[in-house]
Amino acid sequence: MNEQAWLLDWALAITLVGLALQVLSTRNLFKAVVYFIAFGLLLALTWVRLEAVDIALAEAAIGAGLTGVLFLTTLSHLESTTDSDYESRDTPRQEHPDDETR
Amino acid sequence: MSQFQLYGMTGVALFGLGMYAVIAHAHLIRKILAINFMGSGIFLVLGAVARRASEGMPDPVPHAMVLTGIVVAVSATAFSLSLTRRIHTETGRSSLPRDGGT
Amino acid sequence: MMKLDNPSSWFSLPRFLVFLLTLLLTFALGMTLFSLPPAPFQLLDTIHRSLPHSGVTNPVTAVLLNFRAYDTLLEIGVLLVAVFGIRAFPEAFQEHSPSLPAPSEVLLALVRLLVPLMVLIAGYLLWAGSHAPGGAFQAGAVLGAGAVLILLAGLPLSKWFHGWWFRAALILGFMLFLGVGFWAMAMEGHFLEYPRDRAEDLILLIEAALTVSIGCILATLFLGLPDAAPVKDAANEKS
Amino acid sequence: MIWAAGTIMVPLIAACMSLLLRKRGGLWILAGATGGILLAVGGVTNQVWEQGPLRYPLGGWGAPLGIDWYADGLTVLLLLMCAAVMSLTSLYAWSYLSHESHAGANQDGQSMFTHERFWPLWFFLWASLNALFLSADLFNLYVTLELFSLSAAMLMTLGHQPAALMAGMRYLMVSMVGSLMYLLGVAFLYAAYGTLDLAMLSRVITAGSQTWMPMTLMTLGLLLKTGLFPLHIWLPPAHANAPSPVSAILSGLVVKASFYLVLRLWFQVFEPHVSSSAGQFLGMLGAGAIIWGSLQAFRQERLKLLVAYSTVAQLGYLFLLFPLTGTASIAETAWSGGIYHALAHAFAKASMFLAAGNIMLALGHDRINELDGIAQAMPMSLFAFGLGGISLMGLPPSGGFVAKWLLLTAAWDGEFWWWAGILLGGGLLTAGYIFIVLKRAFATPTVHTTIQSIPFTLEFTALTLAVLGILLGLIATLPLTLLHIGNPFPLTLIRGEP
Repeated sequence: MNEQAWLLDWALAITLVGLALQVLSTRNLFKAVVYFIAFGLLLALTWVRLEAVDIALAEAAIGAGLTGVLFLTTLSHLESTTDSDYESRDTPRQEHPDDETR
Repeated sequence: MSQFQLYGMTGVALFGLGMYAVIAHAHLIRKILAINFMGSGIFLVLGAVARRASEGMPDPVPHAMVLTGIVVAVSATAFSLSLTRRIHTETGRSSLPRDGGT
Repeated sequence: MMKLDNPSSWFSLPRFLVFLLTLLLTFALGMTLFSLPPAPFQLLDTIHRSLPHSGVTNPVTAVLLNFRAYDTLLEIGVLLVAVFGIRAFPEAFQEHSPSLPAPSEVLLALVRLLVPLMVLIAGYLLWAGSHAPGGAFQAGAVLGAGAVLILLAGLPLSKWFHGWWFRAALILGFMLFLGVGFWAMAMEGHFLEYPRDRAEDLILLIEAALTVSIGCILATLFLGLPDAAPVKDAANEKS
Repeated sequence: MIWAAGTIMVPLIAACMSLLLRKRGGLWILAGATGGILLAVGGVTNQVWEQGPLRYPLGGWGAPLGIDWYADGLTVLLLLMCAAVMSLTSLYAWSYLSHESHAGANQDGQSMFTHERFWPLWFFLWASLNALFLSADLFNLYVTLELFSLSAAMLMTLGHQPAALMAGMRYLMVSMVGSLMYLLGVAFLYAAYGTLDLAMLSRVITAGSQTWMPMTLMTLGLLLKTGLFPLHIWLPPAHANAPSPVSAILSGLVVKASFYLVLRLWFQVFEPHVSSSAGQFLGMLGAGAIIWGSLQAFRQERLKLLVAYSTVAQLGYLFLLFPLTGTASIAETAWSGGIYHALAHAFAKASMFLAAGNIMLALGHDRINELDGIAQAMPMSLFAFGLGGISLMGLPPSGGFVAKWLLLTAAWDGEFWWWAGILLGGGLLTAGYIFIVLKRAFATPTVHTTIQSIPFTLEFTALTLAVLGILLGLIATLPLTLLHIGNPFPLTLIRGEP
């Protein structure tokens, strides 16, 4: 392995873990999903580094693309019905502290 | 550190991160994201294992396992997201109740 | 076990314990990975020996559709189960997103340009899968993305998804795969044991059918989650 | 090979057919599929009975390149159990769905729990259980695990009541995490040994962290899916809130599938490296499950929840097998007892859930305090519940009696008084919570409650399952002989096999 490839591998590995940390710790769910898609694309790049172009294609299309879109549409569905309906719920708001989607 | 060790470690780290997040987070979308990270971590470990064998061609069996795994993951994610939407529509919640929910 | 979701105080004992335990697990896994002994034998050699008999030259395709074809068969089963599960929710197959603005001419033109291109790419990936990276899953994903694009553009195709022949397309690949498996058993004695001189054609046939099915399945997975709560559900929520 | 292929492919074809044809020809598909599966399972049984343990190389490649199916006495016994319970429950489900579709429609005037939605998932679940029992390949087992947990979660949530949706979601999360833990274990094992085939792995496996780490991960993941105490929190709501035919299968069969995988891994692959303290630990958890589950069952106010907590408790008995097989002289008795308990419990618990479902259909609720007089109104269902209870308590001549007798004999001969005490105490506790229900049911009703009549098939299938569970005690030699084929005792024998 030459120097540059070694550096690229390390950069990829650190960015992957960093992005995962971002996704799982950010308060804003929408941002989290966007980071998740970025993570998927970066993972596809990693698969190319690991000489698995088959997987890179699948990861980009299914892992990042389709899964990401699924998350986004679900999120927008939750958002469109959450806030206005809260007052009519029998459960107090404090019960769902993680519900904020903005 | 070889490519196998580097990406293997990255995979293990992603798995551990996802594992923590799936238990610690309440919001269903975050849980599902976390499970996806666990999966991606395992796939990276498998990809690293495929590169471990030799300097030449990577082992195609882990690659096939990853491809299968990605498809299984997207199926599970799609279903759990639609279930999340359904729960939200029926109850207004986007997290599970703390007790057994009986 | 589940009493961990209280972010009002950023520190809580159960959460810390979970953190400690997962950290420990991750550490142990990492140590194990570092100290792995060399494997006693390599499957790679066996694969190299058998590749010429598999009917394809891309080793990943050989594993997916010949050596371990049964895994792939069950995997299509998992996809189908997801489709069944999502169809079980009534808001699936509602007319897609009424809130979406009417498709602009530009978008329609783009779709008209992109979709044939995507079909072309899918065809290429399918054909390439036997000797280069590609195959049914990648091709199916592109096809599915094309279908999703059509729907996003608001072209009135949702009716199309109710027909029995769409359901037939969903299971086409799976049924053909099964059928080939049984036929091969009749010919050669083992389930999914393709006759060697026909393996290449059979794999291409299965992949072609799988591409169509996977495209339809992925489009359904997407359709199952449109941004459109049915009107009657919204009414129920208010009451 | 056609028989083995049939056990998996017939339900898969049936699933596709019921998607394609919807309700049209539904009963024909059901009859054809059930007949086909019974025939195929019979064929495999016959082959194993005559030729001993069998391997079927899929695609003709053979392990390690390809995937193998492996069938021995244990496989066949579980296939038979699955076929019997599933086909009777299918009949029940058909009647239940037909009854439900005009009786139990929701406020939209349209029932969510319909034939069209139910059958494809049901057949997929059946196929995945059979596939799991037959598979001898680590990664293939992962795919079957995912297949059955996804279809099980979907069946749970078909009813669409909020409680069922939440319970299903919790099950889905837990079970996906469990599957992934298993998969990471597979990845480590493949990295260390370069093979995915169980038999081959058992020949090359060596001691060290590369073995015990994946073993711990996989066992933990599978126990999570099985719902062993204290990882059982998801189980009672999931099993109690599912539609009744689904509850029966979840408690009777689905939790046994992941337990079976633990057995296979421990006794066929990891056996020389499993320390006896690990077995003791699993036994302790089992004992905890028996006590905790039974005590919780006492506290329940709903019948289906009581039955579900009873499942938590009964799962504990299965895990007593692990410490008891640690002593060579009693290992085989304990092994037979543990497996027999899985069989007996499948029949007993399925019939009890079906009976509870009948009561719920007839009364519109399943509150135990308001069951007065139900015995006179629906004697068949109540008789089924009672017979199931007898098997759970371990009274003769039921299948549960044989199982508990074998386990008790093993504990007695090995002088493990502690385990023997748990076995006896568990039986008493079981008797306690069953009698609470029976006492209520036989009490003279104080207030007049309306009891709707329910189709005969519903009561009949519940009773048939219960009678089969009793019958299992009378014909015990046959299954036990079958179990003997290819059993792993003495433990070194299995190693020599291809």
